[in-house]
Amino acid sequence: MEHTLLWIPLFPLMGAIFNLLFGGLIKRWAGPRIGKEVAHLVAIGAVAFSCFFVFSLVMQPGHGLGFMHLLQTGNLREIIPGPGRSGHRIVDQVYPWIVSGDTIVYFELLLDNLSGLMCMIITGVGLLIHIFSVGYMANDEGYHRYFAYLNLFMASMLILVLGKSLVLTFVGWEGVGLCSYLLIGFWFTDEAKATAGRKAFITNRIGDFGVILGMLILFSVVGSLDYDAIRGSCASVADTPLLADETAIFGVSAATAATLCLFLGCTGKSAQIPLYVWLPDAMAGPTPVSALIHAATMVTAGIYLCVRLNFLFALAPLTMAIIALIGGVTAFFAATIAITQNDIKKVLAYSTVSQLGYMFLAVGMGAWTSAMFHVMTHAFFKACLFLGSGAVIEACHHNQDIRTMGGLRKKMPVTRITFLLSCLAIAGIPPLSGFFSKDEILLHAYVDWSAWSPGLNYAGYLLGLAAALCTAMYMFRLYFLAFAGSWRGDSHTWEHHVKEHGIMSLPLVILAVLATFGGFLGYPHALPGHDKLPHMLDAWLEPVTSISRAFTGEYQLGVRTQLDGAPLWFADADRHITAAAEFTFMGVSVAVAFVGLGLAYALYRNGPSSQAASWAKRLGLLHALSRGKYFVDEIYKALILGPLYRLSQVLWLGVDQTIIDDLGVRGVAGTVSVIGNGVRIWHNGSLRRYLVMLVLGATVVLGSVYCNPRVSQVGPNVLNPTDPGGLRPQQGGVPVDWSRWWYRDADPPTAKAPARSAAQAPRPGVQAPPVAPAGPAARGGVR
Amino acid sequence: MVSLISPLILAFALFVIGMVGVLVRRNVLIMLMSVELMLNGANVALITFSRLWGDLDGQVFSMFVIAVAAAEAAVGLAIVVSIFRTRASADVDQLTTLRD
Amino acid sequence: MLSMLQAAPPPNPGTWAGSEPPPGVIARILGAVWDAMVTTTPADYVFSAFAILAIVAAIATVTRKNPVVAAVCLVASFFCVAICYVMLSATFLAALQVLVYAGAMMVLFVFVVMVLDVDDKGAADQPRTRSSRRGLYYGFAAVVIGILTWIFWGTVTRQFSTTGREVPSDFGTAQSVGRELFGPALFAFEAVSLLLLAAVIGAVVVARSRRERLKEALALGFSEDDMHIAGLGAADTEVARGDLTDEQVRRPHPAMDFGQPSAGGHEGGN
Amino acid sequence: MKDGLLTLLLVLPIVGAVIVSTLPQKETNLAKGVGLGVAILQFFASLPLLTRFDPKAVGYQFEQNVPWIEELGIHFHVGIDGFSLWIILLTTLLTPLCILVAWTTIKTRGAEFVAALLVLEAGMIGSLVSLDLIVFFTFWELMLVPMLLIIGVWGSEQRVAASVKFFLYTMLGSALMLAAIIYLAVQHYNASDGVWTFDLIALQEVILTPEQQLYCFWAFALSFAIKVPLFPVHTWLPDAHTQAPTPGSVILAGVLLKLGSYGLIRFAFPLFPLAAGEGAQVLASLAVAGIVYGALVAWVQTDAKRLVAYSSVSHMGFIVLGIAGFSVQGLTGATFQSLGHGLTTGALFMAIGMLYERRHTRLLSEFGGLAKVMPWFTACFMLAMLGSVGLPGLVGFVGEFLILVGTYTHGGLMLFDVPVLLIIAATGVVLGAVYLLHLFQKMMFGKVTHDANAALHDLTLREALVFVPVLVLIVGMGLYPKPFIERIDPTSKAAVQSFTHKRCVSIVASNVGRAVLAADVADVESACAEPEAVIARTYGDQRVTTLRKKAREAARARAKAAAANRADAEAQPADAQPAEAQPADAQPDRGGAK
Repeated sequence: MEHTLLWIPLFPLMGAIFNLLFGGLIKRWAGPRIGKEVAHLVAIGAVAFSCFFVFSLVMQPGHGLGFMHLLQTGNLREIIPGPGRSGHRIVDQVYPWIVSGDTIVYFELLLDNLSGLMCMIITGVGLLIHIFSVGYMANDEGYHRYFAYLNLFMASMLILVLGKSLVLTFVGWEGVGLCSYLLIGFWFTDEAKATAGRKAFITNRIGDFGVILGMLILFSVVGSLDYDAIRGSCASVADTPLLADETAIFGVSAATAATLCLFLGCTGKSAQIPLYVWLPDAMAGPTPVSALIHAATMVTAGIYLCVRLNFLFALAPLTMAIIALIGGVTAFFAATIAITQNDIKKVLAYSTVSQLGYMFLAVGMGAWTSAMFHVMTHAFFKACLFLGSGAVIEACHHNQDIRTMGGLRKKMPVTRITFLLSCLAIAGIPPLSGFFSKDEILLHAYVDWSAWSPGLNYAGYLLGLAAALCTAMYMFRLYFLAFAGSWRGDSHTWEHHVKEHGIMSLPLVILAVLATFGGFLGYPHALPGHDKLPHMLDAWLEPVTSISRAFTGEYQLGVRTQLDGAPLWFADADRHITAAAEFTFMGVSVAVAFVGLGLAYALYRNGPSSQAASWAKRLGLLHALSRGKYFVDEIYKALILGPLYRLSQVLWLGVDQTIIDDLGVRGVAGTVSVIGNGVRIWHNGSLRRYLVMLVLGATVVLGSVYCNPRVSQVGPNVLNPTDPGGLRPQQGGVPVDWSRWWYRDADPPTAKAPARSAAQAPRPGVQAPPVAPAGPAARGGVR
Repeated sequence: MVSLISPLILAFALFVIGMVGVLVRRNVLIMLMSVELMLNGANVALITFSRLWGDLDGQVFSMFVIAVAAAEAAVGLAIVVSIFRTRASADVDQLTTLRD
Repeated sequence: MLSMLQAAPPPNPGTWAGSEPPPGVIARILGAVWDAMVTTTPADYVFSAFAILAIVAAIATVTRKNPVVAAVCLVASFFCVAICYVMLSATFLAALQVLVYAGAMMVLFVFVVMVLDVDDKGAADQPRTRSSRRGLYYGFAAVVIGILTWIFWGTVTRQFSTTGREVPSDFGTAQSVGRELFGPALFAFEAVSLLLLAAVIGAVVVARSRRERLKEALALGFSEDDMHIAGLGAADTEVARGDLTDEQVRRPHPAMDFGQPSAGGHEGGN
Repeated sequence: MKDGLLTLLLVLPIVGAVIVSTLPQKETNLAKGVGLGVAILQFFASLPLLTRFDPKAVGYQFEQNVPWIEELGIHFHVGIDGFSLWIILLTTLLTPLCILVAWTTIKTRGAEFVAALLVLEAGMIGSLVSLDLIVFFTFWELMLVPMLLIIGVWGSEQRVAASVKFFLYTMLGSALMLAAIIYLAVQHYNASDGVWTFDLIALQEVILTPEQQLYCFWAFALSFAIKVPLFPVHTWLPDAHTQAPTPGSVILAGVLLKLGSYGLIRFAFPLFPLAAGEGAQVLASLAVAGIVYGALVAWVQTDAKRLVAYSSVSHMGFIVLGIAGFSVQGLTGATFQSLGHGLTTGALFMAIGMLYERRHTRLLSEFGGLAKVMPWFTACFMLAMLGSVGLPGLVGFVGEFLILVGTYTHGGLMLFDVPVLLIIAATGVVLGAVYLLHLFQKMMFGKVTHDANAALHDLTLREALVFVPVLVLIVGMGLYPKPFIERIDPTSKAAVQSFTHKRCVSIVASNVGRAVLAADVADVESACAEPEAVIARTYGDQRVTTLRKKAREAARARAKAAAANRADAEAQPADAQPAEAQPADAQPDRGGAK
């Protein structure tokens, strides 16, 4: 096929269009059952196709990225593309999209290691979630519309990831925002859900505002938004235009300005501190949607963008510091909120925000690979958790309050096991994937160069640890309240409704397996058997992040050293982390995880206990704050939305109605009628008054004509022979040039000598920046 | 050969007197007569300049002025007569029906 | 008369070259008057006399209370002006003046005055304009006349030579004016004839008697309002409308309708 | 035939109007049918404009120059180029759709309505094609009369007040413009000592003094600002829209507003370049204020049509910002955005009109939960709304992107502190989503509050027929805008070049003290060889990013050179790479800047 990559996003798009246009018609003609069959077959088929296509491209030996070679030869070290070997990439230029002046934007797709990894996650997890949705949405009448939106989301996400230029990524970016709006507000008849959808879209839009500004800055400096062009201009730190002082904006270098704007977009999309408010409300959508969009794929778009432009972000130490700080704070802040939530999906939502905070902490520290590693593992266990909660909610007849659940382990064994495994993974218990990725992030948080000072390292590390503690705590609180103890809900649901659906369990199992063994993709150096199982992900992403790692001096990444280059306690001479250091860090994080688990076990092992209630009372204020989500929504509404609404009211009623309409338009009409009335009094019918007016008028006209010297001063003055006659307006004896009445100088301008002929040279002052051309006009223009 | 300054003075005087007559007097007939005077003033000036430049056009034109004056007097008097029918007084101030 | 004014060679301003002081403006005016008196010919005297006579007559027509006296004075004024025309060698026009103005129009005026038996009693009841307004009106009059004299004087002192050009002997006679009239000004002549025709018809139509207008109105089927507008309203409705005072209705002025006997004693048919 | 086409496009609707108005009064359907036929004929007659339009050619095409009033040098000179081509096609597309919509909306006096619409179409096309100022002014005024009738006769409650306000607002502006046109012609008469002409191309040669340019420019700009509705003079638009019948609103929003921005590009800026350079900052500030103001005020509206009207104020602000920057991308983006806005806002008005037809009310509180009742209608409405919000992949985004890019990178010659303008303009993107989603949610989502809403029928065939072409274009132009842009781009490139050159000539000739022809200005070539530099020197450096642009290009060149030699250092024997895959490190030339 001529266009190799175009088919990946195109198939889900076509699936979406088919379902949207014909889903309803088929349902009406062929009855609901067949309608459902056709809808989900088309949807799942499309996603399955693009998933198969992605894996085949990634795995093909020569053509692909050498993954298949791995399975055949079994020897990992030899075939993984080493640092020297340039990574494979497939570029598919479909057609020139916007070509105007020197702006050229192609609809161009790129599959390289990074986007390959992301595509695999998206299509893989997406496929599983599509399958899960068949069960979850079985009796929903908007079935075909749901699958259409899900396919549209897959298409937009794939365009976002495969896009070769920032503009294409932005297309996917907004497409994904639209789909999350549609899916969150899927059951739009409920006002709250529709408002949640709108809130998500607008918050994302605020983020997009940042992305647009970032794109503009990059475009003006680099000349094109193509990733290769940006990479080319960032290649050498010494003479990159991004850091040149001519291109500085508001005092910061262009790179910093652009990355700050882009990061604003990432906070919007990946729900970080300022703009995370939409994610908890996004739980209003169906649970598979939350699993797919708000756990696995969309929210990681921010991290993908940062890693994709790692060379740009590396050039902006200020932004890296801000990212790390915000990441760490978000991780801890969201984790504290999650502890006291009672809605199963809210807990998982805040857990997602917290885990994303981890990823941004890694990005902030320049540890691109560990960020992507955590993206992957998080996708697995968070998707599994969400789908598990979906199964639980379906079982508890759409009741999401964990206080009314309990004891589900008896009736839902598969869900329980998968849920337990995912909880262990996210808590960071050793053999599972969460431990490897989170530990690596914490390690890099402490070990790597940070943009400001070691202080940021310590802060990042401590915040990460605290968040890890809270994570373990709330996850197992959730697990025990839901599965352990006895059923606290009404008995009727318990007897009839609580059971497991076969089709829903299959994806759960697969995801649980992935969550368990996913960690071995990033096997740490310190552990035994490292030679047989190298840190594959590191090697895999090496070509993408090679440039930023090569930076030296102020933009140095990687393990930090003393000022004079001497290694610190955790590193050896050639800046590799010693095995001992790694073990200590692992030990600390495992200990923290078990402490969290123990706490949860103590308090909630068989349902809500009195100690939990007493602790809650003792930490009264903290508990209330956390339960109320620190009232961030209320603060936003009071500080931003309220005043903005009042301002608009004032603008409309005040400026538009009164100032412009009443004073301006009606005012002018009013004055005209007043003048009209004034004149009307004169005509009182008396003939003689008219005659007098007539005569007066005639004489005034005659007199004014006579004032004209050309009429009166003709011929010699009989009385005063010395009077020369002729035209001579006198003022101080010098003729006045009345044609320039707008003069600004004190005395009126004298008529210049006959205007200098055009032939003369332009004004001498043209060379030096002269006063702008004489006259108020030019001077009026502010210089 | 009379010098031509005094006829101009005569014309000016006649004109001014006629104008004052029209403005001041309230009797319609007197006003009509004053208009005649003004026209006569104009005629004198015309003839003076005709004589000054030796060009007969002045006189031809003044003849037309006389014709027009006649027509105007005729119609004026007709109106006065018809007004008299209703108002029984020649006071021009009462004639305000066309006011609004 | 003004030639003397132009004759004196102007010494350059500011320096007093000549023996006696440079003549001031007033000195120059007096000089001119003296010069005029010295050089005037008998014809000037005659002309001035008749001019003054015409002006006096004009003032008389304007100031007399009784229109008849005014009409007669106007006729006198026209005669004097006719004589002035003769002095200005416009003999045909002098004849025309006498014939048309004095003869025809003034006769018409006197005729109308007599027939309508106009008297200025009506004007009496109108209050004289209040003194505050009179001041304003005099001010207006002063301004207007001031501007006119300023213009007159400005032109006269500037552009005027005293004597006319040499003219052929038959200048201004009926023959030359006639040739001029029926030559280039033929079209104007025809237009004026049309104008006169229109004026005549207009006069006749406007001055129709009440009875004829009433007959015509009824023929056309005027409504009550149309009758009022045409001034033919029946007595009672006019009073109702407040247009005529009942006194006027009871004692119609003789001219109200020619058909009735005039109040002033002589039978109708005025 | 090629050059007679424009005159045909003008004559056809007027003939149609005459035919329609002569038809017997009773059969309105017959009149509407004939009207529709003429409009569709007009559309097909305008297609050769597109097929035979040569994108490469610079200057005017389909030109026709017939002397009209010889003494005053007024010629019936018509011609089109990239700027006016697409707006004409939009007009000929929207008019038949409006007549189709009017089929049921207009009950009384249908024949006159169709006649008025056709005359309006002739007026609009006339203004777009005319290259002679007096001919332009005639059509400019001709346009007002039918619009006045459409709003005044077939509008809703306070229609007369709204139509009078609309008429007087525009008349005020155009009166000043007429004065400026005549002044310009007189200056040309003096400068070329004795040649009367009102031809646009000839008048562009006249270089007025700075003061003259200032007054004339602001006379033109005020007239076009009122038409565009720029921020302070926009209050006629919401009234006109709320009171106008649906087809009236569609045409008003679709085309009439674009004539304001078209006028700025065609007349105001090229004729008075020096004053345009200095006035651009004021226009841009007003435009940006208008974007935010329109968006905020739209958010609090209770009447759907008034909300969309204020959204037009906001979108047109964007277009004027693109023009004020007067960069190649800016102009192309502005023209493209005016097309997009015409389609999206036209579709929105059609939708609201259909609801008005069903429920005879426009208040948002009256609607709710329509998505369940009218799914297809909701889908069309959402697509139009997303296009209007500027979702990438639809028509709104391309225009906005080009305007923002053009103004930021090349706006320096005209505007100063461009980043601040851009930041405020970009908030328009966010606010746009706020008020349109507010509208969408209030009407479509939530439960069916009013029982009357429950019984509403979904799109009829006729309504669907009206929506289809507009929605296809909204999506098509968003995905593949190349054919549209490649016909606009050469024209805007030429426009920018000639504008900069003339601005430099104006600066050089500014001390002459009187209007002079461009040819007579001494040594123009040497002084204006490098127009940007001259402008930069005159207005001082901080206003101009040109010098900075030079520095950026130098830095880019250095970076490219460094990358090139680094690539050679790294180049080992490239391992087996499939032919069509792009070699990783070879610096893709098209990526880098020029």
